[in-house]
Amino acid sequence: MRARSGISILLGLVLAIAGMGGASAQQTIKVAYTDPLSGPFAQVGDANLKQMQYIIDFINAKGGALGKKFELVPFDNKSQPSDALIALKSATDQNMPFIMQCSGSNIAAALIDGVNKHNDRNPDNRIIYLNCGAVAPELTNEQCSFWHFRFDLHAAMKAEVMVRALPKETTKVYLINQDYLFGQSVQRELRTYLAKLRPDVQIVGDELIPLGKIKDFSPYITKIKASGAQALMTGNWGPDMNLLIKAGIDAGADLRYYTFYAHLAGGPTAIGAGGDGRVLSVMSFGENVAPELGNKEAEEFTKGFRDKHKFDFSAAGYRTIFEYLQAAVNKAGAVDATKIAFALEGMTIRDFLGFETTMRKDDHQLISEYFVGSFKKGVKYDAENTGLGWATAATVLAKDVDQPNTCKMKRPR
Amino acid sequence: MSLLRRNWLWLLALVVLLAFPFLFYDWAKGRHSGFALTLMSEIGVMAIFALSFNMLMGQAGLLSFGHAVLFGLGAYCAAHVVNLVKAGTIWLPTELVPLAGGLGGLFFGFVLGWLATKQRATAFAMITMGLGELVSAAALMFMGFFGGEGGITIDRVMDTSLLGVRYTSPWQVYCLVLAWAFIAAALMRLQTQTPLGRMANAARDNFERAQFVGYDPRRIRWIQFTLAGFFAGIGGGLYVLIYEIVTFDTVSAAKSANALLAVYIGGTGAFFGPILGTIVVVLLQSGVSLLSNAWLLYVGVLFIVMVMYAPIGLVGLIGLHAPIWRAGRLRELLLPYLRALPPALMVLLGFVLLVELTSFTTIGAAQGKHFAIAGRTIDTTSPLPWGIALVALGLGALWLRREARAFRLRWDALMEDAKRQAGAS
Amino acid sequence: MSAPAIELRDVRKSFGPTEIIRGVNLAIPRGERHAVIGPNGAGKTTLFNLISGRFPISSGTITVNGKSTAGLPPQEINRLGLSRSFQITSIFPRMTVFENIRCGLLWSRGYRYSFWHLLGGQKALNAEVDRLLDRLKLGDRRNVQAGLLSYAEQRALEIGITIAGGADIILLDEPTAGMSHSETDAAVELIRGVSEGKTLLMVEHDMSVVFGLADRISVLVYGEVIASDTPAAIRGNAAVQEAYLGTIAA
Amino acid sequence: MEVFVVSLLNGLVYGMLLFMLASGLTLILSMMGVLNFAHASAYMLGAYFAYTISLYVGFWPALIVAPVLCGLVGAAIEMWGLRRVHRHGHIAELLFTFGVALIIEKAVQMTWGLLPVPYRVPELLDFPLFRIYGTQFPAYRAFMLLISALMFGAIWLGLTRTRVGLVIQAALTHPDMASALGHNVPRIFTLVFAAGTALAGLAGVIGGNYQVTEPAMAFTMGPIVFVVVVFGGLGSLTGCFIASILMGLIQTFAVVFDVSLADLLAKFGITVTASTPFAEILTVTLPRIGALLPFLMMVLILVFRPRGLMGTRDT
Repeated sequence: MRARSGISILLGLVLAIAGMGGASAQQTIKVAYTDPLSGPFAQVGDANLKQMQYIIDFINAKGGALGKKFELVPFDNKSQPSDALIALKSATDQNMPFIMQCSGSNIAAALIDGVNKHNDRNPDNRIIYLNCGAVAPELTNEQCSFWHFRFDLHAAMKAEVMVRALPKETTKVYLINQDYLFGQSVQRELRTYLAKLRPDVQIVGDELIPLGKIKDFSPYITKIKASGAQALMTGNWGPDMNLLIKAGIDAGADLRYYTFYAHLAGGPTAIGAGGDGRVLSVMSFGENVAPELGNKEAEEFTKGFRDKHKFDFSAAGYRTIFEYLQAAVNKAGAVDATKIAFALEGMTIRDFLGFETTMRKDDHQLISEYFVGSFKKGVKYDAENTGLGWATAATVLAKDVDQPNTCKMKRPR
Repeated sequence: MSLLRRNWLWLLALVVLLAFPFLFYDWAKGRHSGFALTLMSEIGVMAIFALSFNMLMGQAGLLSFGHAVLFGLGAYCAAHVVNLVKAGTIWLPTELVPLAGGLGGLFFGFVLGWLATKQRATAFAMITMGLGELVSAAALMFMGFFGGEGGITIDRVMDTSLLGVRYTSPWQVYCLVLAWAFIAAALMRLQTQTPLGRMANAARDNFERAQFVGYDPRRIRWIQFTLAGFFAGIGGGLYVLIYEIVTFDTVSAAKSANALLAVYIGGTGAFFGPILGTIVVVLLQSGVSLLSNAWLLYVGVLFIVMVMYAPIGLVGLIGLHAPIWRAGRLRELLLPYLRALPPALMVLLGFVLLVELTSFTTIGAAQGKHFAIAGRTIDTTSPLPWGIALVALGLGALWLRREARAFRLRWDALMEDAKRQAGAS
Repeated sequence: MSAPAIELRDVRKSFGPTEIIRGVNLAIPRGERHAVIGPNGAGKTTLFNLISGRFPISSGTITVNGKSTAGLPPQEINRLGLSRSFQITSIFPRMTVFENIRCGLLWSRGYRYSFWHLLGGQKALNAEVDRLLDRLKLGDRRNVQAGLLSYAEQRALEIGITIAGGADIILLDEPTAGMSHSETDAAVELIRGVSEGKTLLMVEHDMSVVFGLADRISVLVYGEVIASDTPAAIRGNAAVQEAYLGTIAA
Repeated sequence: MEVFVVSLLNGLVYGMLLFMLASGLTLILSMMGVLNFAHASAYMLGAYFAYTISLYVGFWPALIVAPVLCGLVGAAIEMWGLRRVHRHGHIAELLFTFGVALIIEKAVQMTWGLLPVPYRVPELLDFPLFRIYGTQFPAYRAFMLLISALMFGAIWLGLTRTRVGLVIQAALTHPDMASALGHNVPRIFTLVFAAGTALAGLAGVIGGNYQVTEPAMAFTMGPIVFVVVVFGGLGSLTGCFIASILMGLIQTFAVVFDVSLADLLAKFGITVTASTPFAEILTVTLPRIGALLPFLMMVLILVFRPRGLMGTRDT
């Protein structure tokens, strides 16, 4: 009797595994999504996944594309390119037309390369790579690919946004960046655009730090203070940014912190109330943008997520990605990667905040408006229950970040 | 003929491995499953890597926390060589690219080995850990050799094949990996039977005694380390061919840890242990991680269970059966095993269910996933699934205890008989 | 006459402030069986450790086969033709008896650090190992893990590893310690056999073994050699009687 | 001058934090030979426990309770896990702690979520203690210094003035002799492991709000602690102390000196340009590799002096 119950449980287990792994109805348009979902960077993938899922539900409620619904299929890449490529293989095995990835330019480079080769070698089973946040400029310049579409401004554009947001009074800045490809390109681009747009600004310090190795940033703060800088500009993310800002606030340094990533999940908590009015972040979207613009529909959309998940909705901009996909699939008339890719090229869409956006044809880089948020008390929607939130300090329109590119696009015949 | 008889296991393995991917063959579309092939290629590469790690840990008693450095540097070397071949600077058949990786590994094994093998035991482990940290940091900082964050990409389709194969499909690459894995494994197996291999064992057991029979234990360690670097480099070279990219994570501590885990789980007692361990580890990481967010937890639990109850590894467990098998009475264990299976599964299921429920309520739910078993969505807020999990875990554990006791009795009796039989013959 | 097999000149050794070996002079000619005796703590094992290179000497000189061992690591002293055993059994416990002996042979047969010879195919070498095993009466334990042997068997294996390489100077540190009478007799026969035509230096507490085997005996007391002579002379030496043998007789 | 003084203070604070973490590991590693990979996990647990406790009863009780909880966790791990594994050798022990570290990390993620938690400095200490050349020195840092100094004193007294302490001291230098002293060795092992874990927990309590309390904090803190212990030398708390302070100061001062090998060569009249061989390595400035110096130093000291700075025996 007992033995039989054991066997039936075993059967259940097998079925469970088969049920999870097996494909459900082919009626959906599958988007493979790969980011770290476990390990030390799990929060990145986790936060994205939540927000993406909400957006997909929203898009599907509006009819999906060609009568089919979008479905997100997550793959854990553990921040490793090899695992991302295994995910790519999995996606192509199941004939998924899209693979999406948001975090890590190393993984993005691997995916672009992998997708190019796969599509060359398997013309009957192609896949499009949607880049939702890997921002190395190379990816849409030297390494640009017909199959790669980037839906976030790249580091050079963000650098320009940051420089444009720098107030007139600020004339002395200090640069700190992480010592790897991304940090080095942020460093380079900040220098370029400071020289171009703000020749009056003097760079009093320029520093590279080893990635994720520094536990105490106080010595840097000492150095920065000694240099007389008024603002610190950094592309740091994760602990390298949190600890840097924390150390600055602790030492009572009179600085403004211009960051790329302070608004992402975990940042506001780590910075805390001490960062009031000091920390600025370059962002594609902030929850207070909609109420500030008086856009009720967008505010409702954002609030819906907050109410549902008790979690900030910093990535509402991803909605634009799926609106592009929806339009492109409808325009292509079939779930076919090649056709969809051609449909996406040069497409323009008015995003949910009401700004014009374009998927540039030459390099497959999205050109959209961008914001600089300031971490402040007294905003409508606060971040991570800190009582402080991101107020829009500057809005940079798409035309202002429309930087030239060096891409030589090769299109399939 | 005797060669065939002696090596039948290798041949059988080869045939099985060649046939295995066809289980996943998509007959409707007429193509192999890229996922399955890549995963199996990964197993092949990691098996070479684990075996080379075992040349240090199992054979020479050297615990390295930086073995991936040799693997990764070999991979970088192979990648640069491929790019040179592609550019027409040098000529090398695609089939021999792993050898280029091996030579790279050999070189760095020699250089880094000079530092690391000055010490043994914990000091050796710590030096390798330091070297691992330094090299992985350097891999991000120096663009010239490491290509920075983006790594070095290659195109394996070089048209320099000796066999006229273009290596466009994963299947062709898989066959190449298989061939190299067999060559490397055979070489490493033979290496254990050479004077150096034996003296590595000797120095592991008693390094002082090795000195007094004329050997310099440090020299033994150094050469062994260099050779292990060679084989790790071969693995790296194959890695490059599979993924066509090599990035800094190939030299990372996590990769080194993987080898350690594979070797320990498989067992150092027998040559094939690390291969077995690799299969388990890769399937856990690449297979289970697709199914569950909590896979790291399962890895952790697996280690603890292995370390506490089966420190001899999987091959050790299998090896325990040898006397009974020789006595020809293995069949009598079948029933006790079958009886223990349901409660064991019950415990497993209860545990997995519990972990998944917890993980789901705390993390997964917000990601918009549905917790589904056999297509039916389970409501994680209702007490029913939690109750089932707890009951399964509790009852299963009690039941397993009982069966384990019965099993133990049967096992001891059989062992006793087997011993007597062996003594009599 | 060629140089002595082992020659110690004013050898001293200190551990911290304590001087354990205090100016030992000793010359052992080729082919001699020489025993070192002395009370516990006299420094006999330390002396062995100095000669075999396990510890560096503080001052003085040691020559082995006419060459100074100053600064040489143990393996190089071994390669001069000197091999030693240990008081506390020192074998390769996780390897088989056969492999233990073979490890003792490899260097002297010129295999060095080879990773291109397959040992299975070295017929002559393996036959030599088997011959030695038979001589050690370990032939039927050939494939047993050395760590599982009985104590007496492990001692025999220890001697086997020591002599396997064919060194012409053999140092044995208390080879019969902890053995029963019958085991001791067997060990003495073994030692007598394997040291035929070689130089033997041994530390031993069992006086019957010492007087049965040694051609000459040195008495070490508090780090100094107080006498070095034939067994008969040592037996009659008053100073030795007083310092050492007397206490045993009493 | 002002940079020097401020850097010195910061280096001290960081060094003392390292010491709190490393002292426990020194005890465990020297005495039990266990390369405890879960040590940094205890640091993380300490921070999270303190966060939760401080939500309900405030920071001050947490300062006591959280380390005690960590110690209990440590004792449990030792009694029901490590002790069984001990006879299988050091690699088994190491893997066991590795498994424990994985489980703790996942458990923390499942309990407190993936994001950092707002574990803050208590208000009582949230003010600048003094200003030095215009830079504030937060009172909390002084408090950290105080706690770690107190802890150092307590350990030192415990080891030199109590019976158990003397036995532990003896066992530190001669671990194989511990059983010969006629003491209940398993109990002492449990005690040492629990105490070491509690110390790491204490470090977590005061370090968690100084840094950021998040699930990856164990992962990032892990290696450096090993470096300190090995560099200081096995069996020597003093060595561990010196190594901690040294590592703290080195990392702090490395930031200050903006020099590279190329600058050094320039002094000898050799100019490094982009075409010079190894130009990439030669032009790396000290601040860029400051955080890697501890690893470099560890490798070098182990190669040339395997007992570490003040160790009583080889590592």
